Amino acid sequence: MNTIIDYIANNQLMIYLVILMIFVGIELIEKVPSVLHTPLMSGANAIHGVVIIGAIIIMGEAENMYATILGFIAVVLGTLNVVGGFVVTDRMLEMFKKKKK
Amino acid sequence: MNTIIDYIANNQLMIYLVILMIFVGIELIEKVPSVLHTPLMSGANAIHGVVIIGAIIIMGEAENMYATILGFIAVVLGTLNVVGGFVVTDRMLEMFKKKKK
Amino acid sequence: MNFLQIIYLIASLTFVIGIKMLGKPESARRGNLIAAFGMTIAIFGTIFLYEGIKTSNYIWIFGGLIVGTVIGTLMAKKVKMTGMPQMVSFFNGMGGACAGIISLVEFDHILHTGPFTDADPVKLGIIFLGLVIGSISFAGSMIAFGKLVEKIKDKVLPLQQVVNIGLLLLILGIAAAATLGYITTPNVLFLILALSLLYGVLFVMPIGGADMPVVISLLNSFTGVAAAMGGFLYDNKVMLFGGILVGSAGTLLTVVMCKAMNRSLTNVLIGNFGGGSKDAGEGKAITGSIKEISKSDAAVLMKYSKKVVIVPGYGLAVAQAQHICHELEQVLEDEGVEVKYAIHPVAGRMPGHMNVLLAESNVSYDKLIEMDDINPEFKTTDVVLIVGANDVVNPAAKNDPSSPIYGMPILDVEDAAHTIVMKRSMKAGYAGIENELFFSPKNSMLFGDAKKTLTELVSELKSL
Amino acid sequence: MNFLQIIYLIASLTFVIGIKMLGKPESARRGNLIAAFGMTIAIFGTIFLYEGIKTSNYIWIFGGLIVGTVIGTLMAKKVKMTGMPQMVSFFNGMGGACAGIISLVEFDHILHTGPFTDADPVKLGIIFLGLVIGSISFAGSMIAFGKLVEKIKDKVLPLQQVVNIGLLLLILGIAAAATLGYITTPNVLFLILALSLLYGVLFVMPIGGADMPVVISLLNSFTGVAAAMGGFLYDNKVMLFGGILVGSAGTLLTVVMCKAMNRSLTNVLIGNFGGGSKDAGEGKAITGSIKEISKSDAAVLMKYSKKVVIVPGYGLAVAQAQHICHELEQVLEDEGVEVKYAIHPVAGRMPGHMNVLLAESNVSYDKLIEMDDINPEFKTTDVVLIVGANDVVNPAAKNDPSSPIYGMPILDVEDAAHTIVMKRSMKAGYAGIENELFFSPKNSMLFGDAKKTLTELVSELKSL
Amino acid sequence: MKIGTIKETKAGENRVALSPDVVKNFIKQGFECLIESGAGIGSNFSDEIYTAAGATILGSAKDVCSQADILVKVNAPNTEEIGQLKNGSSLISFIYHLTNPELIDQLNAKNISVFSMDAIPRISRAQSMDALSSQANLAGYKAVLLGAHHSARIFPMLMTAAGTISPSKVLIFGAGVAGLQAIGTAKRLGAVVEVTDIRPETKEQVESLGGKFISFDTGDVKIEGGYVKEAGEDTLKKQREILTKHLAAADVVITTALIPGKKAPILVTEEMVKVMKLGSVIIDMAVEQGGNCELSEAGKVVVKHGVKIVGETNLPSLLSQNASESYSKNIYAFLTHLATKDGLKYEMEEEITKGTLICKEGTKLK
Amino acid sequence: MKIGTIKETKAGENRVALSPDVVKNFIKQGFECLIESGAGIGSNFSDEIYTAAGATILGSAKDVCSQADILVKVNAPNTEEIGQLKNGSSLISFIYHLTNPELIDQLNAKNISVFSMDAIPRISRAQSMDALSSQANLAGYKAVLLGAHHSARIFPMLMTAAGTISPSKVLIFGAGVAGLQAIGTAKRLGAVVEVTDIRPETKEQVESLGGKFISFDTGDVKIEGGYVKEAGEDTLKKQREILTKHLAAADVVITTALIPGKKAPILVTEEMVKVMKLGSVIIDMAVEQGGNCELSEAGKVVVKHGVKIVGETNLPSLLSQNASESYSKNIYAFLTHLATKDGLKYEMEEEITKGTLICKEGTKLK
Ligand SMILES: NC(=O)c1ccc[n+]([C@@H]2O[C@H](COP(=O)([O-])OP(=O)(O)OC[C@H]3O[C@@H](n4cnc5c(N)ncnc54)[C@H](OP(=O)(O)O)[C@@H]3O)[C@@H](O)[C@H]2O)c1
Ligand SMILES: NC(=O)c1ccc[n+]([C@@H]2O[C@H](COP(=O)([O-])OP(=O)(O)OC[C@H]3O[C@@H](n4cnc5c(N)ncnc54)[C@H](OP(=O)(O)O)[C@@H]3O)[C@@H](O)[C@H]2O)c1
Ligand SMILES: NC(=O)c1ccc[n+]([C@@H]2O[C@H](COP(=O)([O-])OP(=O)(O)OC[C@H]3O[C@@H](n4cnc5c(N)ncnc54)[C@H](O)[C@@H]3O)[C@@H](O)[C@H]2O)c1
Ligand SMILES: NC(=O)c1ccc[n+]([C@@H]2O[C@H](COP(=O)([O-])OP(=O)(O)OC[C@H]3O[C@@H](n4cnc5c(N)ncnc54)[C@H](O)[C@@H]3O)[C@@H](O)[C@H]2O)c1
Repeated sequence: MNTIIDYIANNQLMIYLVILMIFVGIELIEKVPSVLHTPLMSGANAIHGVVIIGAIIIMGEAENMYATILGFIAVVLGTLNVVGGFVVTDRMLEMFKKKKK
Repeated sequence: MNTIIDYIANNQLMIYLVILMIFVGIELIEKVPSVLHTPLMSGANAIHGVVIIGAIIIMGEAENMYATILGFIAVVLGTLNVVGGFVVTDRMLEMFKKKKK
Repeated sequence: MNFLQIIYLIASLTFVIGIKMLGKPESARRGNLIAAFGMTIAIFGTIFLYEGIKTSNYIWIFGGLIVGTVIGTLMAKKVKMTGMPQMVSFFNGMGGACAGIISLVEFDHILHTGPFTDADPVKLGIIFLGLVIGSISFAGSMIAFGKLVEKIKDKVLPLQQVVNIGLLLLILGIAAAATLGYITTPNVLFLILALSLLYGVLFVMPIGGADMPVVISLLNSFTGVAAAMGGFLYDNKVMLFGGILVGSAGTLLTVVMCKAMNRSLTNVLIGNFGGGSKDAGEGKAITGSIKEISKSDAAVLMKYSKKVVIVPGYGLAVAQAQHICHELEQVLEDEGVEVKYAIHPVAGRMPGHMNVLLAESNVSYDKLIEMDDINPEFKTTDVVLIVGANDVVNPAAKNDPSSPIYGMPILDVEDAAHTIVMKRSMKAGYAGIENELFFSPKNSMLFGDAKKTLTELVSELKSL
Repeated sequence: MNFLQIIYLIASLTFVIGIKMLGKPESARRGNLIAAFGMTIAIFGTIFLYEGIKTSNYIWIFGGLIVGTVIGTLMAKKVKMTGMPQMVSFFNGMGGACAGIISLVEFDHILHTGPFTDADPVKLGIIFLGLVIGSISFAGSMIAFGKLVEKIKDKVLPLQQVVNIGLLLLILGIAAAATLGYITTPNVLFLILALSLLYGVLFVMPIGGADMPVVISLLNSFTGVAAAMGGFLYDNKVMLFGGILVGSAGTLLTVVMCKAMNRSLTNVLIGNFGGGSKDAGEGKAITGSIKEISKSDAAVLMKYSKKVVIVPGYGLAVAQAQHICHELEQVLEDEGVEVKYAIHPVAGRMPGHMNVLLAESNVSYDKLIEMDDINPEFKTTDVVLIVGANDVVNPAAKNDPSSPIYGMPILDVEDAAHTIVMKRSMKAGYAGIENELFFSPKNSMLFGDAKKTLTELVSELKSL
Repeated sequence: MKIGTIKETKAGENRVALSPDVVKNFIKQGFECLIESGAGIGSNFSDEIYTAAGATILGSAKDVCSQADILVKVNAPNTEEIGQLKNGSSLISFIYHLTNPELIDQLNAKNISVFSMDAIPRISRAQSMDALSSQANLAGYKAVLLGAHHSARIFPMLMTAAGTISPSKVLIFGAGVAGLQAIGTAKRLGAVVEVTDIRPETKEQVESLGGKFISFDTGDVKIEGGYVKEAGEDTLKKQREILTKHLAAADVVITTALIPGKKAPILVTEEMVKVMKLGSVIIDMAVEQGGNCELSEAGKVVVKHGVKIVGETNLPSLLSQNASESYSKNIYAFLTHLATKDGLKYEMEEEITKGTLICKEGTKLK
Repeated sequence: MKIGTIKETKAGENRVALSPDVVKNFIKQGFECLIESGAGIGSNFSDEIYTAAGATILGSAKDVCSQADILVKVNAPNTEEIGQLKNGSSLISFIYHLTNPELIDQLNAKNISVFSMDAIPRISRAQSMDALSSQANLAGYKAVLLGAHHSARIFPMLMTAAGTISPSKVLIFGAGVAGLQAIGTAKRLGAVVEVTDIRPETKEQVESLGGKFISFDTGDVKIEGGYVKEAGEDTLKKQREILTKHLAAADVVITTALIPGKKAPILVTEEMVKVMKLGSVIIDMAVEQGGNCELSEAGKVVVKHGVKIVGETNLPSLLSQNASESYSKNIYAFLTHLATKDGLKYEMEEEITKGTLICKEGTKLK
């Protein structure tokens, strides 16, 4: 129990941050028209492609074959996620291009 | 310039936190019906009464007369802010008590 | 201590949740209570768990708490509904003063450890900032309070804006200089205090009474920032959190409030000084002062009423707003509000004009009540919504023998608790005469084309 | 390095702002671009500023980036509009795999420094969690992808739910044991990997094809959490931020999507397995599969149309929805959409039923178009909104000589790009026969009472 | 005080000046009400209903006239009736004193105080007494129904299996009280309504009822007290030109244009009738004052150039029950304004009294 | 092929079986159209309009009858007209063959193929030929207008300075085609509408038009092909009881209840008329089949017990122009369904042909 409390207290800022982020995430999605659900999902999908940064780091730090190969794959996959994600989202959103009034 | 960057980098978490809080604050207020503006203002007013905590701290730590007197005044004023704030808000919100349907 | 951090975490969350809930009529009250709960645990947590609080000082702490609670509760309970804004302003000022005092004491602490110029400039800066903001907030709030209780009149000095801006720059300059060690006398603190108080007074002094709520909201967010300074000072998360939250939410709220009044913040702060009355139309000279109401306020007012009477007039016909008017009626009825139409015998431009109109939109005949039958009912009516009618609710018909409509029977809408007049301007109706109802304290104006306004009102009602 | 932190801060903000803007039709596209910009600076910032990146590895990094970019762009550009969901699923799986691989490599790093049981258990736990979540997300997404391209059929094992939950507990148990040092063989990593992949497969396998978007959204938020694990691992704020944001926003989005489909998340995940068709009414046996549309989708579809034709029928009269129908027409016209009514000669229950109705609500006569005149126009119509009509749009009148309405001329609504049928159920109309229009791929059903539904549709349109 | 009314003798008149409801009100105020037997039958008020309301039913007009302190009527009394009136009593009815000078002389001879209901000033507080408005209102409704009745086409658009029936076009001249009610009624029935008036401010009013206003330049029109005082021949000519093409499309035309005390302006000439469609209908509401249509004949339906021209002179009488109810309420409001329990108060400076009092105890005032 | 029509000879009939628009369409299809001079005048179709549409105007009915391959009419021909018909030609009109057996014999004698427009089956694809519906629809509208015309009260509620006029109450018996249109029209005019029918499914339909449905137990009602086949005396009695109080409040009553081929059911007895208000109006749309009201008289307006009972037998004819247009469109749809360029195709198994063909070339089929 105490360790948990200590852990929480020591990582307070992080916890505040995580809680606030969750809060922001939720707050952002409330009241989104459902026609935007799919693009939003797709956009969010692209954003979690930020995992590519991890891939770049392991790739960049790679010293052995194992890490190099896996790192390379990870970079490719991560890029796929990021690039594909944003492009697909953009294409979905084309339908909103026509603006009237 | 560099010092600023360093400062930012060193207090990253804090900055994230502050930015997120501002974000949350803004996000929360958007689209509030204007009849709630006054109660909301009043509620927010009560919440910044959290400054009482500072008053309690200086009061608690007070060692000399100056600090004691000022501390005491601060506690009273802070309490006024908190208690008065919440009570007034509650009274304002009485009009929404009647719930139908 | 660690446990205290968790309490603070929880308290911080209750603030966010509380403010969120305050944004919806049905949850607002609970939101307030939740935030109050968080505040309570934060306070008692601090008293009992904060390291450094001397038990010998408990007496002072609890004494202060009790004194503050008793006075605060009494004041808050006694104030009349109409006096709420000044009460908020007052309490806000207390918070500002509290923040200022904290800075004073902390500066004193620093002085005890040596010349303040040796201290951490960040800490020093924070202390000065807290003092400046807290003092401005205090002084400004007090002036706002004075204005609202009508003890203080609006006053504009020559070159007011220039003076204000200059003073503010001066204060900040002194504070910066002291922080960076260019000023060494500790008395600089009192100079800053005095100038800040002065600035607070000058800042609020020229602003019109009707704009006070906006100013209070702004001062409110100032106090929030001042509290956040305390949070930085003590590395106290809950103060930081609460303060910044109020600072940001309060600032946006101020902007939103301005928007709801159809003005810009600069407009409130700089332009349009002076009296509260507003010339909304190109009509005749207006003597009294009128009050505008926003659509969402009107919507909430009606939604939480028991009985609403709609008075249709020629403007309803001109706007061809009969269908949306019927829709409004239905939305209100769905909310459990009793809705009736008060039909004046000569509303419109032909006998039975309103009947033709409302029947077209399928309003049931039972809801159309003749003048003689509805007049006694106004006393028990919460809101009368007057849609494009004018002469038929003009009290001049009863009070002013010189009026061309003197002697014409009218709808006694003034007997109701509130009246809302929906029309495009302050222009007169058929008889070409002014309507003193518009200036009645119970009345609010909702300017705009009847159809458009009703449509928006219905949307507001549905989104509540 | 510090500069990188600022880049990360900016990138994090672009993610929040991007998601916020994605929530509104008019800003969605810009929002996506903003987030993409943030991502770009985060990536290049990392490459050039992150300490530890060996320039010798740049070739691999840029190689990977180029390969990924080319493939990703091609795939994303080539996919048809209807294939979007599977594309998202595919990319999501890639992200999951990436997260999994990071865990694999990091575990390997740990092994290089000694037995993994000596490592920081928090770090170890994070690595395992990243692996588990990433793998589930990868495997699940691939299955979802397979289902959407119809290569994989829905399959429910006996005791599917029990097996799933058991497997999940087993995985978590093993991971926990390894973290706390009760398991010492490094191969445990591969066990976890294998079991997680299996779980991902089993998790998605039984879920109906129509529910895939919800599942993808859920897997999407999983990947977000997996990315956040990476953030913890490297104490990398932008990964953390992006990951958690997607994790929380994605979870809520999943819930909201379920709500929009009028179902609960558990219902999607556990109940209601099987085919995509839905028996929405107590009508006759349904053979094909129908598609429902939410009010907000319908609203957006119409708002962004050039031309909408409303086909009123008997149900409009029963619901007495003529006034709100007129309102819908006006709201759309205000948006610049051309709106017409297609009046079938025998719509309703008496000759001219629709005329009586629509004239009552003041619909202009010019907007009422006879069947013969409107039929050629359907080809250029974006959306046909069929309100409480049934027989008059039943293609059986043209195609099915055995039908009692065979030979009756009908409105050729199928020529339009989309049709939306608004009625309360799948029940038949006057002629008592089924309507194959409802099962057309171009058609969506909007179930509910016409008046209520139209009212909500108008609200949606106004709030867009 | 005794208020009496008798059966109207004018041909085609079904109205009566006191309705049972109003009788009840008068009695509550302390008046006595005398009704000639059968006076209300044309308005569906039987003697029994009157008796139940508290009225005294008398056998003949003479009985009523000789006893009543105030005789209320719809139309001005004829010579015989005047003869029966109690000397020095009061009379309230439509008089149209300008066009009936010898009537006034007869009444003066009997020392009758005469109030004319057609002279109620159009001021706000007199609206409840404004019988011209109340009757014109009903007439406007009835005119549309008569138009629909005489037309071989229905008013609304109907799209049916047997093809689409296009809506009838109704063209209304004059957007006064009658004209506006006609717009409302014709719109209700589903017609496409076009309206013209020489008072430009009526445009907004017409549109407030969903009608389409046909504007034209109305340079030389003089308006006084809400009424058109005079319209120059120029304006009328311009109007005719513009309206010819609208007439050609119209199925029903309703003319309501009156200039008080003058011959009604000719708005539809024979030439214009000729352009109209076979079977179209003109309801000339101004026929008694000479008609807005050149070809209309008072009291008759004539077909000229294939157009039915209806010259009904007494439209309110066709809605006798409602018309009587409204008229008696006007009378009631007027009398309660004028009367004290002891008699009428003649405040000669008061606008309503001043406007309506034609003769006072033998003196002709106007 | 030559299609001809002649002026209707039945008293009070203003309709004509071919409108100029339909003539145009027939001619486009390759038919020839023969019209008796003046045949369309009752419907506002002059000979010139027909000529412009491409028809051949012939001087007399005889000329048309002797030349036409197909004679279309509204009402069944009289003996004289049958005598003029070309031997072996076809006739299309309302026949009511069950009630007119000797007519059929005469036609058979001349080898005429007879299609009866009143026998169009009520199936979806025949809706455009359904003349009973198209005419009943117009009749429903006209019945309301007649009711309003004969009433001394206006339909809508009006709140005016001269008091409030309460809305008229309209009570409608039968929510068939005519009844529904009557509801719509009466609602439009602002009346409060109550409706009763013995088919319970009509409740929803009535409400879909804003009417208030009066329900009662309809145990022994038999329905066939959309029509009421029979209603037991029990039901009718129950109905009368329940409706008496509604009748007492009604200002206008419209009865539309018909049972095909039978005498119309009595819905309003003399007793019930007695409870009605002075001046109220009954429009008996079933008067030709004996009437739904005991006191109604075909072709007359009678006042009984203070109630005006209108026995108009041919309501569509009062809207002759629209009625003729609709009827001719029905005829057109029917003929294009039956005819090839060389003659009529007699597909005896086809439902519409089977239903309408009464005699074929001298053989009586029904
Ligand atoms: N009923 C009759 O028989 C009859 C006949 C003749 C005269 N009158 C006279 O007409 C008057 C009737 O009284 P009333 O109260 O119905 O009408 P009113 O006194 O003429 O007032 C109508 C008001 O509606 C407002 N309005 C006009 N268009 C509007 C729109 N589109 N949206 C919102 N508001 C609009 C106008 O103010 P804004 O311009 O500021 O919007 C105006 O002040 C009486 O004086 C009566 O004596 C009646
Ligand atoms: N016009 C005439 O003269 C006439 C006369 C007699 C018969 N008919 C026949 O009537 C039919 C007319 O076709 P139609 O397409 O207008 O009507 P329909 O085929 O009868 O279809 C009406 C549809 O409206 C829906 N509905 C009923 N109440 C509703 C409500 N409150 N909200 C939303 N939907 C509602 C019903 O579906 P749910 O129950 O699922 O909601 C029903 O399927 C034709 O078959 C025609 O032959 C016409
Ligand atoms: N006290 C009141 O508030 C009150 C009551 C009733 C009427 N009024 C007013 O009195 C006025 C007239 O009412 P009314 O119905 O008795 O009018 P009316 O019968 O005198 O005339 C009918 C209409 O015909 C129009 N007209 C005259 N000549 C015309 C021409 N050549 N072409 C076209 N139109 C022509 C007039 O402008 C008028 O609108 C209106 O302003 C009305 O609002 C006021
Ligand atoms: N093909 C089609 O789609 C089509 C076309 C027209 C009519 N119809 C149907 O045919 C039916 C009858 O139409 P109609 O107008 O010619 O009817 P109708 O003239 O035969 O009868 C009128 C109404 O009177 C009612 N009625 C009979 N006895 C009654 C009684 N004792 N009390 C009260 N009401 C009584 C009947 O139920 C019917 O509704 C309806 O179902 C109608 O929808 C169908």
